[in-house]
Amino acid sequence: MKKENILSLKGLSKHFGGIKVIEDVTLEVTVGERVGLIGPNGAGKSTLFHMIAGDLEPSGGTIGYFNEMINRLPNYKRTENGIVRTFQKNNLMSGLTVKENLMLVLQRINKKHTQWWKKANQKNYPLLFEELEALLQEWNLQEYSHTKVQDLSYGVQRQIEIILAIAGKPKLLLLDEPTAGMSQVETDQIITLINRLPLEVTIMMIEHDIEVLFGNMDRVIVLNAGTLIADGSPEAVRENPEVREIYMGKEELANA
Amino acid sequence: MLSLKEVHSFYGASHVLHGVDLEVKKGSVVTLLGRNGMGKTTTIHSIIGFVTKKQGEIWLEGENIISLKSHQIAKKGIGIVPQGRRIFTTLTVRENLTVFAEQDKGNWDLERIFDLFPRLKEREKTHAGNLSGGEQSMLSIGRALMRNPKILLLDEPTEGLSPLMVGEVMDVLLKLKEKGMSMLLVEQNIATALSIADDVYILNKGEVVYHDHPNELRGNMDIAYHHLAIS
Amino acid sequence: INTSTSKEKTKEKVKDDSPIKIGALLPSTGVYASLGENLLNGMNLYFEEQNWEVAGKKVEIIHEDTEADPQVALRKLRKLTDQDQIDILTGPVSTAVAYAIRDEVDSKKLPFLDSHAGGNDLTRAKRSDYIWRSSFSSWQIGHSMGEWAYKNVGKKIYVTAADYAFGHEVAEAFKEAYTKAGGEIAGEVYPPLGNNDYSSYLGKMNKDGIDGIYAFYAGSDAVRFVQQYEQYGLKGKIPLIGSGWLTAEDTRPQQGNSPDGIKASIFWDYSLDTKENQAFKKAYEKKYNKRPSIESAEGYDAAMILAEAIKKLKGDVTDPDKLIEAMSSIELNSPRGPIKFDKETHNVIQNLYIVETGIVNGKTENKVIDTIPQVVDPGK
Amino acid sequence: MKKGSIKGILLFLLMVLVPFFLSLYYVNILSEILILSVFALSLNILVGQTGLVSLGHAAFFGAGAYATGIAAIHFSSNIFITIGMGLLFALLLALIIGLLSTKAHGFYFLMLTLACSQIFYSIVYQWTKVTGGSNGLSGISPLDILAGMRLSNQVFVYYFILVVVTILLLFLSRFLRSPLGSVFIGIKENEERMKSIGYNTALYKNISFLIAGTIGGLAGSLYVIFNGFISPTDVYWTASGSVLIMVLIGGVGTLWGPVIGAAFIVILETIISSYTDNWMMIIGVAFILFVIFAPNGIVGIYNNAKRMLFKGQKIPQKELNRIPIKQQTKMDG
Amino acid sequence: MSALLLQMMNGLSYGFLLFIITSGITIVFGILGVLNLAHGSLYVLGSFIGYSLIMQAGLPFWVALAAVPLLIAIIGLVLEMVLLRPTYKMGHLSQVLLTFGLAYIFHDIFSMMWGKNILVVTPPEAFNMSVEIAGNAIPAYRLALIVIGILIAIFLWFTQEKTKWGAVIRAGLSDKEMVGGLGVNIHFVFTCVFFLGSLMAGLGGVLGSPILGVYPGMEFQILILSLVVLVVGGLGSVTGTFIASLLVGFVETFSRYLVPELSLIITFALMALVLVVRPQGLTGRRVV
Ligand SMILES: Nc1ncnc2c1ncn2[C@@H]1O[C@H](COP(=O)(O)OP(=O)(O)OP(=O)(O)O)[C@@H](O)[C@H]1O
Ligand SMILES: Nc1ncnc2c1ncn2[C@@H]1O[C@H](COP(=O)(O)OP(=O)(O)OP(=O)(O)O)[C@@H](O)[C@H]1O
Ligand SMILES: [Mg+2]
Ligand SMILES: [Mg+2]
Repeated sequence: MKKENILSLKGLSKHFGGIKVIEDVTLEVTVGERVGLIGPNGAGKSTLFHMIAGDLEPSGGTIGYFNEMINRLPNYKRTENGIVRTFQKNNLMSGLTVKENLMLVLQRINKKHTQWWKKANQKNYPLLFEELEALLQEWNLQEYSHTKVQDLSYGVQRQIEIILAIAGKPKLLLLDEPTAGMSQVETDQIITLINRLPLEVTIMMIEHDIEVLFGNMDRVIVLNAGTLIADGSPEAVRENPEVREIYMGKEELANA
Repeated sequence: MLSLKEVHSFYGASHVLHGVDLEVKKGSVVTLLGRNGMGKTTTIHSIIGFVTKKQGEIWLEGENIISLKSHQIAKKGIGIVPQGRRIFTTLTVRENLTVFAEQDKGNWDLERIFDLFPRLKEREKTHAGNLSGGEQSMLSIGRALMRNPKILLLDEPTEGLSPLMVGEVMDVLLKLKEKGMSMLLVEQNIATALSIADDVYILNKGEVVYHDHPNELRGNMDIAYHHLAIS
Repeated sequence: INTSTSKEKTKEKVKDDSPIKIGALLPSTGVYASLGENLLNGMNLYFEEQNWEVAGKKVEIIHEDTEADPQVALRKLRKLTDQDQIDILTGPVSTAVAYAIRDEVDSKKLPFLDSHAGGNDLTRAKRSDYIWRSSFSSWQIGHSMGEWAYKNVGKKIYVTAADYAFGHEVAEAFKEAYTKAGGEIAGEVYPPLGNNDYSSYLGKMNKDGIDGIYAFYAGSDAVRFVQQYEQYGLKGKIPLIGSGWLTAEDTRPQQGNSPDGIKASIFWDYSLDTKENQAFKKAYEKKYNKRPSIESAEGYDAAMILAEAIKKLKGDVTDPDKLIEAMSSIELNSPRGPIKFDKETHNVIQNLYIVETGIVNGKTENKVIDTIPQVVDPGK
Repeated sequence: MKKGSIKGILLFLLMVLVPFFLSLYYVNILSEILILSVFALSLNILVGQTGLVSLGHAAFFGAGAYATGIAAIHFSSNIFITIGMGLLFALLLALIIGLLSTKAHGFYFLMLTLACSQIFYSIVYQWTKVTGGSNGLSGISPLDILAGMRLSNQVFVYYFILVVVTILLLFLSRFLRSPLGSVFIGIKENEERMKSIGYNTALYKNISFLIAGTIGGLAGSLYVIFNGFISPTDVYWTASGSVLIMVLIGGVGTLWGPVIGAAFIVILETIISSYTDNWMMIIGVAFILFVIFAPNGIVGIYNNAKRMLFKGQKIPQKELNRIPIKQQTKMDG
Repeated sequence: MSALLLQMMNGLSYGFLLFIITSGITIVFGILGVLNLAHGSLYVLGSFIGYSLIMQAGLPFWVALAAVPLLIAIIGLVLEMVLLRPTYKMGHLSQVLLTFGLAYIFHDIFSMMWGKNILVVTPPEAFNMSVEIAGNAIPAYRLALIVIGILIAIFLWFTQEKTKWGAVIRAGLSDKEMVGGLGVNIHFVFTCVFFLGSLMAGLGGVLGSPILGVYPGMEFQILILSLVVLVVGGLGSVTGTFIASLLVGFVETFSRYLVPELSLIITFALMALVLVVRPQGLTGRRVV
């Protein structure tokens, strides 16, 4: 039996003034799929994420989420419904500590965020704090718990960026270059954790690190100048001459 | 050309660099490796003067620049491609490239940058804040080149670039090296880093834990992984 | 708990030699700062002439800055009564302040001589046994010009005033008197207080078939209005009349020659040729090295009235009712002419003068051209 | 019991005893400080918590004050009914202004609130029949707490205000650190990201605005009960400016900062202006000294001093409380 | 018809007066990101010193017009270097508070030095008359202001748009540290901008005083007016301020003429309207 579609884009396009950044993209993603998204710089990958997450309004076409048309849904509602994203450029509550950043996600997931009558401390919210501890442990970040995000190194900030999304219990997780700026060790860690996510979580990931991408995704989509030029298994895409031409560097070609 | 002696750096009360020694010889490329949060960026920032609370000596062509302001340091011929790109979002692409340019000092000019990154030419009049991540990286590199520096500090310059572009950028860096430009390169991709380096330093918790010729490392990747994985 | 007001405590100090304390609630900052300064100068001048001694007792003025802000004024009033334990209160410039402190003054039975604030209601609906006014009511200012304007200026007049309670009250009083005399109001316009460009309002007034413009403006408004009245070509075409503040002693120097020909009604003017006024002017100029203004005269008069009342009581001001009693029956010739209190309304009864501005030795000077004797506020 | 709450109770008892020791003048000043504290506390919810720097907060003060005053003159002499009217009116006004202005950011927000409050000011100023125009609304008599119990005396008024302020502080001390409170802080830090992690920031900004506006209205109501009058001066933008300064000087985003700021300004202004006409200059110098040497306000000075004294103990260092006046919204590149 | 023409001229001249007054604050806020609440004070200081030079020392108007702005600019320079500089790293609110403190200090200096009365400067002899246009008298000085306003606008527009300076300053706004890293002394640039902004304030002070007069307390009026124009125009662009000045000038003039009761509200209503419809001001650019 074919799995249910979690995301279906039909004729999606985005224009900025005269510039056509996304042109007529049609795409379906089924529940639980792990989809990689590659393409040259400026191909429109991030723009596509912006539109799916509701941070940009499409110029044309529709975005379907399960069986619903969500074009008009504001971004925070989409997040509530399970579409959670990370940003290519760190975008955090940088004056707050790591703990406070994570808490903001955890309390919303647990529907505690409208409570105003008690202080948000361990005594009043033991469960939240348990979850928090677990997260910090999992990512090895206990020592930074009380550090302001702006005082962290770039790479650690990127980690927080990703944790914020994963902690948000996504159904559709959009990762925009999660391992950029991460050292080898951290990259491995992130990949492990992503792979450990429940199977029903659908993942779309933009990534320029070919090894990471081809090694972990079920399917790879290639975007060039706003249009889909390839869509298939990692192996198939890797062999695609057009993709090699516009995307891969010499080294990768040599490796392949 | 550039050498750091016993450099200690601080953010407020927190002590981040614990006596870093490092040398970039004229015309050579030094790469700085290390896990996240180990002090690579802090090292770069200490050199260019973004970090002001520091001790030790930083010698640039026979002059100790540790207490100079960053604009004075930059004027001495240091170019920087910072981490996170830090392009000026409210300026157009062209302005980003030209406003700080010092074209009389060398032969990088707008035309050559546009040849190198055709993408930027297409986006010439766009506000840089609207560029894609990779385009911003190109812009940041272009901006540094336009100043025709004697020494380049590159903090993960290839971040966000497609493999094809990474190749192109590395080619350019190699050519620059051939022409005698000195570089300090922070890079996460070890293979990329080693392909150009004359010298490798590995930082751990603000200290240099490994320093050798890249060939040694290439021959014995275990050492690298060993130093890079401990924390 | 110490809930008593200070008055009970002061009862004990009947016959000691502690000075009589007069609280002066006057602004020294904010928009009315210069008025407050002049009022205080006037008072200081009078008491200095008396060597700060009346009926054998020392007199002391305790000045507090109201900033022309009712909230601050009330705070300062409480300081004056509770901390300084003043015997008499005088001031303020702003009517809003006068209204704001009215209840507190009334309930504390503090004798209060209003030396400037002219809001009609203070001696009408908000009348209090302890509040008397030696300055003027806005009705007196506006009304006095009405009939005179009909007889001497023309049958059709345009009315303009700054858009605040006082401006409206003056304009109302003028309209009332003027229409009663038979005149017709050609139109009216009320620019905001502190307006800086009157060009469009002047354009509105610049109509054919108008005999005059009645304007109530003071301070910076008066300077700008009168100047722009000339610049936009209305001078020489439509006569301008108004209240004395339009061409007041301290505004005219800034207006250049523009005020030439303006006629205004006011209760005191520098040019008033009486014995008392000559003496006052001379003393004031000697002490302060500048001409007195309307407010200087008000301050001087208020001080004089208080001194007379104290004299009547032989220096014993501990009983507020007696003090009020003594003050209310005072009649005297002040620099502005004969004044007395209306026992019914507690407002002053005084002459109003029509002054005309002319040019003498290249500078503008006012001249009294008519007198409207002993104007009484109707009290409702 | 925790150290904090013991200190709080002691402070409360001290405040209760004040009228037994000090003269009425000081009691009145304290009342005024408490009222302005309420005002400053309310603004701090916007400025310190949500990062919305408003220069129009006096509108709510005025709304509460005028509604209470008018109700007291025309409808009822019961204190709760009249205060209720004040709160209701302030709430409605906050709803309108909030809907209009929370869409704008940073400096534009500041100017929008300024514009709205100036429009409110003009209405108050020109609607003479109802509000008394420039002369203000005066002659508001003391109100009843219960039938037969009248706040006829300044000391009673003081106690009433003290109780209200205490309740408000108790409420705020929980509220500001509650989950909802942290949502506001998140919005201050990065509104875009808050949306992306699933918060309807427009809604929360409006809620913050409503709470702040209503409590601002409460301050106005108390003010009318205390002084028996209200005038347009208290609605003018300078009033908004001075309450903003109280918050900044006291310590933005802290619980006690606004209270201390209110006390500081009132005391400074009252004392200095009795001695010199040039008090504005002295206050101006004080501002500048604060900005340069104590950017975290009086609470910041206190915390620093504490840290110096107890160097050995670990007291978490509070960093500069920077409030961004953002010029443009940003998004991922 | 002629009444309408007159109001048009009034709107135009008032608009240019606004532009001259507000251009200084535009430069400093729009470009430097410093909300200079002492702008009104610098303006008023210019007026007062102008008054002293022209009316008390008897110097010709033109001398004051040259000397005063320079003097104010130097005062601004000192203020920037001594007081403002330490606050750049502390965020915008600190500067608001600091410059507000300055405004308070200036306020008292004014009343100590020049008293509390309104003072007016007479316009230069050549312009101290009215010109007849289509049957309406219009003060010649106001016509002169229109010309001066146009010159200032061109000068500022050129500096901001056509020289590299404008771009450096905009860059500094988004990332000061990085500008330093590229070899530009951003503090020096900021000082220059503040110098220029103060220069404009002084110029406005001298030019405005024959029409508006000057008195302590006026600085706050000027300040609010400037802020309104600044915001309506959209922060930072000279073009925006120029358009906004004329717009506010026209709207105010005509509302006074047509609905005088509303004139108090109308400017703020205009500002609110512009911001609700276009939260970035008229010409503000939206960077997405
Ligand atoms: N607001 C905008 N106005 C104009 N052009 C824009 C805007 N936003 C994006 N673009 C353009 O759209 C193109 C696609 O951008 P996008 O960020 O989607 O690329 P990308 O595929 O994510 O590239 P990268 O791999 O470099 O991150 C870029 O060329 C960019 O310049
Ligand atoms: N502004 C700051 N204030 C306080 N601590 C800081 C600040 N910036 C960085 N740090 C700390 O300094 C240490 C070194 O950071 P740095 O940015 O130099 O690391 P890095 O090696 O460049 O890491 P990455 O690979 O993640 O970029 C980290 O522990 C970080 O938390
Ligand atoms: Mg991208
Ligand atoms: Mg780094």
